[in-house]
Amino acid sequence: MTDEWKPKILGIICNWCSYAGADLAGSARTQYPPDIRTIRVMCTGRVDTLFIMKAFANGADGVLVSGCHFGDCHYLEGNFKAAKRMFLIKSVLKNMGIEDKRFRMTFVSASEGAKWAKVVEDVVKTVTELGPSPLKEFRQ
Amino acid sequence: MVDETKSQKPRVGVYICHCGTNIAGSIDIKELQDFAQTIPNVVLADEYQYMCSTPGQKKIEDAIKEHGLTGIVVAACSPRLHEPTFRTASKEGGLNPFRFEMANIREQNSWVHMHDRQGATDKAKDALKMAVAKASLLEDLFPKSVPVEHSAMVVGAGVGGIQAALDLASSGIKTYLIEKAPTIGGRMSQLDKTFPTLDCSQCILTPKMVDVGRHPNIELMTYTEVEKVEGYIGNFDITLRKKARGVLTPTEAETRGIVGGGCNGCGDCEQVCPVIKPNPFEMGMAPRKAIYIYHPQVVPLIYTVDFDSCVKCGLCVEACGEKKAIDLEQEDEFVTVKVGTAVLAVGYELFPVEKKTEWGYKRYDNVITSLEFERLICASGPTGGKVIRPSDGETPKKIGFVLCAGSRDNTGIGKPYCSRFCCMYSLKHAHQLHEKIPGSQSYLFYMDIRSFGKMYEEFYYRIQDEGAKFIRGRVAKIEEDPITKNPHVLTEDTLLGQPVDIELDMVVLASAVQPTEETNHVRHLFGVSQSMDGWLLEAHPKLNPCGTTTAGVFLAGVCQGPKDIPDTVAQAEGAAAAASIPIHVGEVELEPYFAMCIEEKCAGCGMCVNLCPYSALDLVEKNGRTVMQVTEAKCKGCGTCGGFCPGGAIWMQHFATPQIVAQIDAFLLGGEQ
Amino acid sequence: MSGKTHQYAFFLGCIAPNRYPGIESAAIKTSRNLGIELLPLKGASCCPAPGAFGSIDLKVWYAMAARNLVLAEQMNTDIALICNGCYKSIWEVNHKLKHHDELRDDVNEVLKEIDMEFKGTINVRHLAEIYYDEKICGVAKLADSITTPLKGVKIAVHYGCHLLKPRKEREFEAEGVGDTENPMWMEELVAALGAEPVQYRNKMQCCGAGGGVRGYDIAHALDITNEKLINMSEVGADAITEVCPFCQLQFDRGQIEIGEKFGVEWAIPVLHYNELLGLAQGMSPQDLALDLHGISCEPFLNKLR
Amino acid sequence: MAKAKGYSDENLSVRLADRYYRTEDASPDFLKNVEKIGMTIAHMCYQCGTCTGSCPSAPRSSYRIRKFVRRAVLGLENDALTDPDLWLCTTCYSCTDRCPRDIAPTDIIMAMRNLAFKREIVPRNFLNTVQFIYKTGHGVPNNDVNRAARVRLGLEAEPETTAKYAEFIPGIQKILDHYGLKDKADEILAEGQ
Ligand SMILES: Cc1cc2nc3c(=O)[nH]c(=O)nc-3n(C[C@H](O)[C@H](O)[C@H](O)COP(=O)(O)OP(=O)(O)OC[C@H]3O[C@@H](n4cnc5c(N)ncnc54)[C@H](O)[C@@H]3O)c2cc1C
Ligand SMILES: Cc1cc2nc3c(=O)[nH]c(=O)nc-3n(C[C@H](O)[C@H](O)[C@H](O)COP(=O)(O)OP(=O)(O)OC[C@H]3O[C@@H](n4cnc5c(N)ncnc54)[C@H](O)[C@@H]3O)c2cc1C
Ligand code: SF4
Ligand code: SF4
Ligand code: SF4
Ligand code: SF4
Ligand code: SF4
Ligand code: SF4
Ligand code: SF4
Ligand code: SF4
Repeated sequence: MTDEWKPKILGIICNWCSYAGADLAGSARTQYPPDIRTIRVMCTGRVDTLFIMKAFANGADGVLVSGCHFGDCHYLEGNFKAAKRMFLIKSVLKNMGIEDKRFRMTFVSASEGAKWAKVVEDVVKTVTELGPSPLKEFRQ
Repeated sequence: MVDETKSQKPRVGVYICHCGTNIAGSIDIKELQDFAQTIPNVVLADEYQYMCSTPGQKKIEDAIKEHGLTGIVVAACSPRLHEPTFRTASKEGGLNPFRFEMANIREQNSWVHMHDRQGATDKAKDALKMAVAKASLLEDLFPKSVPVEHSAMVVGAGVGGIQAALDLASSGIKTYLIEKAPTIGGRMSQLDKTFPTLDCSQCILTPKMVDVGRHPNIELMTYTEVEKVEGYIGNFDITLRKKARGVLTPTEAETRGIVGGGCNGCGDCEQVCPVIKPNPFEMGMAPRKAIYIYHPQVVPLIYTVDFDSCVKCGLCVEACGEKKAIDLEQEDEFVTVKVGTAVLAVGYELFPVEKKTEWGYKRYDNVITSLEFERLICASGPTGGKVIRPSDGETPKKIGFVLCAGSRDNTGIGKPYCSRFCCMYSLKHAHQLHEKIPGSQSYLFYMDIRSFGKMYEEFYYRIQDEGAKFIRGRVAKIEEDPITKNPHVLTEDTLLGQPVDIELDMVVLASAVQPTEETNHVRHLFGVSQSMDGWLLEAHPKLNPCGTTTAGVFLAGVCQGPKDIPDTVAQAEGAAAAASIPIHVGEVELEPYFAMCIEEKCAGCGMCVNLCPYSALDLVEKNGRTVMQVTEAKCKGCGTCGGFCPGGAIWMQHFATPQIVAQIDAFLLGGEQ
Repeated sequence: MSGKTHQYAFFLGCIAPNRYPGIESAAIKTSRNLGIELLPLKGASCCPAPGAFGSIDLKVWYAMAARNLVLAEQMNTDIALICNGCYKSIWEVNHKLKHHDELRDDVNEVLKEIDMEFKGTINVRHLAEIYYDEKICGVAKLADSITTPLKGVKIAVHYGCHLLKPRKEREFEAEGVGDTENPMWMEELVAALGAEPVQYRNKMQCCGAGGGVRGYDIAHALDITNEKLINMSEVGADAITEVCPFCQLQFDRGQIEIGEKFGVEWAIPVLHYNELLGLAQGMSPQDLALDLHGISCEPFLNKLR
Repeated sequence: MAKAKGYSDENLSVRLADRYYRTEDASPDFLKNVEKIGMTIAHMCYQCGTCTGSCPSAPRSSYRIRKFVRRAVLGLENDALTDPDLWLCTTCYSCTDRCPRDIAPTDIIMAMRNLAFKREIVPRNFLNTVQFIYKTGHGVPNNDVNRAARVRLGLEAEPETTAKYAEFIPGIQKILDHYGLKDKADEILAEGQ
């Protein structure tokens, strides 16, 4: 623990696009940092703001929600509805004293393996630069 | 749902797969296994070389009985690959298959962190913890079987769609073949001959077109487009727009009480129509009237009025006379049909190669595209098969073929992919030229000749032997001699290392191909994804090339990616077979990921009702309270309602809030309990 | 928009002021007639020559161009210029420094030594492109300013390389300027003067002078020029027009040099677009110092009368 | 590395010199340096020849831009930098405009010229320009005929540049000196005498 701090990042990703994209990054052996743990849901529409709050409350340093591009949702517009909801999260996070950059929603399709790798790289970079979540220190 | 295993303390069995060195090469399996033993609820942690192999699966089956397991976790590849395999194994072992959970430590771990063993192992540990947490809370679920409508739809009637429809229909399935153009046949009907055998394209296609026309199980609907798609595998409700073609078929005429009438294709109307427009089938090189057919062999042989250009003079109506086939006031009609599965075969179009301005297409008269060349050399084409120079009608003797015209191009203007059939048809064009015009000379400007099919390299050999000249260099530019209108092709012969300036009579651009404009619209209707380059995305490039991620929807032909006729037909047969399976089985199991209302918690606010994209939810009165109710048959399990309900009153089966929260907790609190 | 004057810092470069001063004079006067004020950019230097300096050390090229840009930043005025070489240096360096932080930091470290800093606050435009821009001038307004139409002459347009190419790096505010294979907007500008623009083979080929080749291997450079002259004469051009004094030098002096070196005689007058515009707006050949041209403009002027 | 033959007949040694390309011939950083200075992706070249086919210099010389790109990819630094053809590019950017792989061959040439200059390989005319600019701020300085003409046109004899405002010249000299350009130019020119 002492040597190098590694961020704890939770990813909630949809089965049809981002999870498939992440799998594709795997088949293509596109390398990216390992600091993300993913939960698969069928659609980003399933993502309850509670999950994100819970993650931060539990000490996550960052959360990524990723789904299909608009217009590409397997369930027509679950991603759109999720995005509207996720938009609200940002201000709530600010009120909780968490930099809103710790939370991101992205759109990665099943054919965008390289993009997935890039997204994770980006998120890890952003969160690493921000350092440990202020909430985590507060908890301790 | 009385469930005896529910009250029991969870007993989870964990299996870690090496996948040879795919996983074991980057993740410390031993460390992971030791760790697994320490996770709460885990009663057994095993590892094996190849979990998906028969002995691997057997391990699971045996352990379930032996250890009274209530949940299984396999840490291996992606659930998108082997979840079905292990669900079956769990079932074989006597456990409800939905008590299985997979931890993806290959695609999303060992393969993407190949050089960070510790990072990968740590990540795998968390993935295991999370999967065990979820498995501990999983419940028995029972998939619903739904009957499958004994009919299918094929969208697009090029050679791909035609083949798929014939196969489906011949296996006894009622098949709707939908074509937006007035005739079937697609691109293949525009071709003169086909490589490598040089069969006449029409000769081999026409019998199939005729078969389609008279197959008792095929309902052919030309000049028709898909308007709306509802439902799911087994039960699609598809609304079609039958565009007003202004001309009645004999059957349509009969329903209107016109006995013995309707269009018989006599063409009298065409003679009198005063409006002249370019014929798209002839790539605009020949005229057609406002009432027209593409070419004499159309199926069905019914004329069509182009209402965009028709001036409603009524001359055609007069000419048609007693047949009373023409109805200038006809309007679009909508019909809805029910089908079990669908095959998309919507084909392709040429990349607008004029965008590559250095080659001067549309600026220089004697620079044409390959499809224009097909029409020019075709005996039934606008010149009766006489190849002529557009600038002066002379017979060209020296013709250049520019390969990769817009393909393999990363500038953002062209297409990054290889269009796959242009090498071969350019070889064919060279042959046709030599055959048709004695003393003619072809020049093929190429980067690589991709002749990878059966008898293709042999064809290349043959064309070389016939005297075609191959110049290995991508064409830098084409210049027109302002006086003779002769195009000069400038490139480097890279094998000689010398710039070349070759004066020709005519140049044919082997233009790249691209998805048609409407492909995007169609794929949205059917919920099909696209690849990076816009082609429709198959479920798996190798193991499921005809399927899509939408159950019951399949792909055939170039709409999935450039391919020639043999490959198109092969894929069409594959798609037809795949599409017929659920129909012949007669029922499909739907994944039981439905929403359920926890009535005690539901406030009856109704917010979820509007969110559901499939109108699966309603508010109902129950015991004096207003609560939400799910129609399971309509619910597709997206979870949008569950993600939103302010009161947490929606239970999303298999993705329930406690299950997801348990995963989050396992990741973030796991070590600290 | 009309009536409003647009002000630009006028970047002169080397060849126009020091070899063809008529271009400078004409640019100022003709632009004024179009509501465009060209203000002196005091202390500007060579752009510096992209071929020569870019070849030796791109870093020096960035820094020297940046110094010129900062002079205009200090005036808080966009730059207008009349030379494609200058455009390449001044526009491209401005663009690169605006988009690459690392490059900008490098350059600013040098500029600090002379108390300057590149901020990236201004834009750079070629005067010809400004003329074509409907938002500022446009072909119609240009045509309105003509008093003595250049009737009865065929003019071959040489676009030059560095204004338009490389296409993927250029961005123009005026619409319809960007095509590099068969642009027609300068022909429109020429037609607006009453002259007839002619199309010739390989129109977009380089004049041959760039990249230091004129100095390194004059015969090589002239051989390229000669090919262009053949193509232009094939369609009966009475004059050549361009928007780059360096191209002008290559075509104008080049014809004499071709005569000397290859024994091939040419006499096609070469006029910068601003010189043509000057004539069409009623300036006399003396006002334009056309007598300084290597190839006599007399036959062309005679044809006009 | 080419294997030395060491035949007693020097002429035969030269005529029969080992002409294999071996991986040892590759200069390890050449490609990297070229790509960095040129800000382009030489290694993506698939040798299609579009660049040479576009090049106005190719049809009148042995200059092949495609070959230089190849040399970058293979690390043939010496071959590239000592080839006099390197200086025949007019920087017309036709190749860059058309390269289907979105490479900028022109900038590869510019980068190679920069690297050649580091080795003091550079044609004299380039250095003369440096000297003029160091002195006057202009690559093509004013002269008396021109001054007279300017006055005739109603312009000032000296344009509004460093020609008129000499106080700006020291700043320019500082920039050039920062890179040691003037000294290096003088030195190379002196050596060439
Ligand atoms: C110049 C040229 C020469 C060729 N030569 C050969 C050759 O010699 N040998 C060979 O093997 N291959 C050749 N090919 C390739 C061949 O054309 C294709 O492999 C084949 O046509 C693919 O058939 P398809 O059914 O997938 O698509 P298409 O032929 O494009 O058929 C698609 C059909 O779907 C219809 N459609 C599109 N959208 C909709 C919609 N929204 N609703 C309803 N209908 C729709 C279209 O109207 C069309 O009828 C050549 C191609 C070109 C361009
Ligand atoms: C070195 C190499 C690398 C490759 N890499 C790739 C790749 O990366 N991607 C890719 O897509 N493709 C790849 N391929 C191609 C791939 O191997 C084939 O496309 C694929 O294996 C073909 O499968 P098949 O079922 O047709 O034939 P096979 O795999 O040959 O299967 C035929 C089976 O039939 C059995 N059999 C034969 N005769 C009889 C008989 N008389 N009675 C009963 N059984 C019989 C054989 O024992 C065998 O099990 C590669 C091929 C090679 C050689
Ligand atoms: S289960 Fe998956 S990871 Fe394991 S051997 Fe099979 S494919 Fe490989
Ligand atoms: S005249 Fe009538 S029957 Fe004959 S082709 Fe025309 S519409 Fe058909
Ligand atoms: S009514 Fe229309 S289709 Fe019929 S003849 Fe007139 S223009 Fe042609
Ligand atoms: S098939 Fe041949 S011509 Fe067509 S894109 Fe591929 S390589 Fe180029
Ligand atoms: S949103 Fe929740 S509380 Fe409101 S009706 Fe739906 S299930 Fe009931
Ligand atoms: S999960 Fe909810 S929103 Fe999604 S389909 Fe089912 S009922 Fe509708
Ligand atoms: S044009 Fe581009 S890809 Fe082709 S040879 Fe030249 S540099 Fe390579
Ligand atoms: S930029 Fe140079 S290499 Fe490229 S085409 Fe022009 S002269 Fe040739």
